Amino acid sequence: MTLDAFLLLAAALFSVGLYGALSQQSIVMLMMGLELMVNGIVVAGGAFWYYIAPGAADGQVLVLVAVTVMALEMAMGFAVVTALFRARDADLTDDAEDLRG
Amino acid sequence: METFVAVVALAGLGGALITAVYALSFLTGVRGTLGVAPFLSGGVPREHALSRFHVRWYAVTMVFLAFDMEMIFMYPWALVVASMGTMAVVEMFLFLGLLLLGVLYAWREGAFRWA
Amino acid sequence: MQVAAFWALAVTAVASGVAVFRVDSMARATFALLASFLCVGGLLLLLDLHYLGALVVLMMIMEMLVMAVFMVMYMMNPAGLMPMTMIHNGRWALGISVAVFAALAAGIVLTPWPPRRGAPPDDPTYALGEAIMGPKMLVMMGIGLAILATMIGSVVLSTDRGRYDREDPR
Amino acid sequence: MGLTAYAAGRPSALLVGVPGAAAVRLAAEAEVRRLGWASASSPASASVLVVCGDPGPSLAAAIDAAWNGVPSPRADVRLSSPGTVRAALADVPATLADLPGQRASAVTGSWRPPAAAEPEHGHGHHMTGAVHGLAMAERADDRDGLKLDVLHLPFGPVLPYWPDGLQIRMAVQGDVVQSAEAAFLDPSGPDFWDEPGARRRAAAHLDALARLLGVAGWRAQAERARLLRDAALDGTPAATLLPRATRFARRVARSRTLRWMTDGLGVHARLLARLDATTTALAHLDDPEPLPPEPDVLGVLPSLLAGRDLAAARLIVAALDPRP
Amino acid sequence: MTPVWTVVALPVALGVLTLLAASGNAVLGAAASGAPAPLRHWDDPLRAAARALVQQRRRTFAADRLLSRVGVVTLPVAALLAAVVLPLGTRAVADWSVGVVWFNAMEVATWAAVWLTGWGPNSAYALVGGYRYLAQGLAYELPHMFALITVALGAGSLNVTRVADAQDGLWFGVWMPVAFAVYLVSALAMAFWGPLAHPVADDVASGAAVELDGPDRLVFAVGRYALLVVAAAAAVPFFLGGGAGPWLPAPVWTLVKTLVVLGALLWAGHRLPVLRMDRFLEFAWIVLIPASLLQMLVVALVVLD
Repeated sequence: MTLDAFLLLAAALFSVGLYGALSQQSIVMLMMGLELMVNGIVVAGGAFWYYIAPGAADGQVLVLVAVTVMALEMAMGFAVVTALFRARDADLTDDAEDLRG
Repeated sequence: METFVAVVALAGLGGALITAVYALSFLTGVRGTLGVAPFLSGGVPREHALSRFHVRWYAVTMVFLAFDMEMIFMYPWALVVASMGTMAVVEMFLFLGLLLLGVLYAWREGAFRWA
Repeated sequence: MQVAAFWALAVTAVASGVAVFRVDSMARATFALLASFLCVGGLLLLLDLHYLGALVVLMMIMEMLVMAVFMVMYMMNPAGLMPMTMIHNGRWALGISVAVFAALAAGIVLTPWPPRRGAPPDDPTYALGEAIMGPKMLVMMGIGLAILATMIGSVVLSTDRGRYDREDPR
Repeated sequence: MGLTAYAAGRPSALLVGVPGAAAVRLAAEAEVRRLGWASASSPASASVLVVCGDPGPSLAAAIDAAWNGVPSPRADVRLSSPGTVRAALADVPATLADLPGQRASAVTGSWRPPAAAEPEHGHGHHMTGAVHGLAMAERADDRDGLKLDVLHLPFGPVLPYWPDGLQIRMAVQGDVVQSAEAAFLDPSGPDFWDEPGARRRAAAHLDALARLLGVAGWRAQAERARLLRDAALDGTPAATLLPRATRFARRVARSRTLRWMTDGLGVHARLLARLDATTTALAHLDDPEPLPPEPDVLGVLPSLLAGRDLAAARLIVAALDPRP
Repeated sequence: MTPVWTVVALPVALGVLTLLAASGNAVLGAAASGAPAPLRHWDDPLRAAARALVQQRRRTFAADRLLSRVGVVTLPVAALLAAVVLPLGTRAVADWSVGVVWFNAMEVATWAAVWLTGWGPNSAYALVGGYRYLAQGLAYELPHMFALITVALGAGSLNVTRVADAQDGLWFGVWMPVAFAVYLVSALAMAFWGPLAHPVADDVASGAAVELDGPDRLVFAVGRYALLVVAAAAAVPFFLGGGAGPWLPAPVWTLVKTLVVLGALLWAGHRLPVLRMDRFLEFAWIVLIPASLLQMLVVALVVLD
């Protein structure tokens, strides 16, 4: 129950999410990877609040912002996937790389 | 007794009761599992039901996700209104006004209708 | 007692996080991710952040159900009945994520974390409420605008028929 | 075993009506109500399958498909005439309670989809994309611009609050009906409801009202409609029948929630029309006018159902209440 | 710290009230539909439980048994865990400072329960029923949250016992009528009961519960009735002043008020047809949310002075 243990857990969740985000072909699965990464951030935020600065509520606000960012990212991600699916009838990341240089 | 120990004990008790129901059904019930077709009022299924289900209210889910994030701020706000006075109330209802604008826009765009 | 709870929740969180990308059925992947979030909610409860723990459980169940709806709607074989892999450049991704984990772990173990300043207040939720309504008010307003932008953006992107071509005016 | 006998004491009945044999169904419903049995809405929760009448070949096939879904201890009751109903249902608890017999006759095989069950002759027959013998759903265009999977759902004969013997095959994407075809499974000869008489006419309307209220989820009023129907048929004098009927009609017509749910589909107008027809029929019990022949409902049904979601589609079918 | 008697009293009380709700509903249903001798239906739930226990196990073709089992088991456990924060008279099992948020989190778990029960058996009617519950959740959840926040605002605390004690002057149900009405609607929606039983309605042959075999059906039904009991029991500390009352001791008052609210919810089940989600959802977003926000503004102004 030390700070390092919590941060290692956060790092583990972050890297599992990173693996998922990099390796998955479907945009929706890629978003699952992003969710897992933000999950790691939430753990880190809570641990920093408890072990480093419990006096101020900044750690808690960070966790709130992380949870909100995750939800808004999900909403926008699904909107993009729906628009893409309607326009191009596929949700694979390979088809969605028009912006690539 | 520690509170979360009591809660975990209650959850365990619930689980134990449920396993007891399944065990009792194994003892008193007729043996052997009946493999059946899904019930289609007498018809035969032509394909797996587990398919890409075209949900007609997907626009509502996105507006719900966004609107729901405002709940996060309202629970702590409810605690501090008594001590922080009108400033907190004005702030929160400005925040709510923003979000109701979004709901109004979604309604006008027909997001709450079945697509 | 708390240490045992911590390790149990931590191992389940990472295991279900890995399971998200191992299972075939999309519904099972979503609920593995939900299990990982519930463990993180439990961990926050262990850290005396009662409000944030209950909040993560509450918000994540709803979000994962919405996630399951979209996973099932857009994925090729939602119930995993046909075994197929949707992975591209798996090896390369594994390499990068292991490297990132090693770097982070080294950073965590090596840096001398500062000692704790101040004691946790008796009611962290009250402290959070005061912070949001006071010094952190800009955070809330900023997020409010972001939420409004998301609502309008997601409705614009996702709805096919807008207000002009209402099919059955009711 | 005490538990099996106790369970068999009040079984859960799944009633299947046969077109043309409505009299048997009415007698069976009255008997089930008298015995206080539970009414099942699907084979999983049923312990006795009651077939009211002699089904034709395709209806019998659908009934067998439902019968295979009923787990044992189970009983299959075939009723051919209203007279035999009381005796046949009386010995159902005995068959359900005899555990050794049920254990012997219990089926434990697993269902195989028909296509896969046939022997594969050559490779031509291999179904593309079949998984465990059943195809994956195919995609189709949709008014919403998203090409997603279509399920082919037959709303067939064995369903609660469903016209006897009707089967509607719907192609459904999500829960919106894309296309539908309606047909009666082996429509037989003269219908029970066609005989002249105001009582028979009122009973026909009440039977349709019961189905509509059941589909709208108001089970209490649906049962009251059935009680009124049975009272109308077995000769209750108008003095007691009319006040009960007007009270029932007023409560159903005045329900704002029902109007809110059935507005805009043409269902509420038809509901009010049927209520008026019932009360006028009961007011003039002597006139021998039979039920007016239905316009071709089956022909117009598919166009009405396309584009509606499943709940609205069921309400429309119950409001039109096609008869063979 | 939790006194041990509450840990024993909660499951016993929940079990007894669940059985009472089930048999009360059977008798009420028989009476409302004019069946002969409605009182003999008091043991219908026991007969149904016996039928479920003697029934042969049943598996649909290519079903996802793990998920459907998780869905069925989650329902009663969520009801039990939601009841953990409710005061049994004076003392709750878990007197947490965020009891209201925990109650809300546990009843949201029913979303996962019913969707999984619908998704599991690979059957079209069940799938449609499961998705209907998500549409219902999207409709009732936000007004429900606003009602709970209005209660917390009025009491200035998220602890359920303190919310109950804050109503010694005037019950919240009296001066927060809109929040109370919205809460009762969401109590019905939580347990998918009565007018909000669209996910298990008869028009798709009992929707999400169509393929449930013996013990699954029993656990699902017990979970559903337990949820209805917990929703009714939660209305007591939130809106009806908890255990406060003139002559009788606190636990008896809590029981009486719970039974009154439970009776009202059961009666509403037989008095109204089922609401279809495509019409209720638009109504909930356009009417219920602004109404509960106005209610919250009024309560905020009252709390300020």
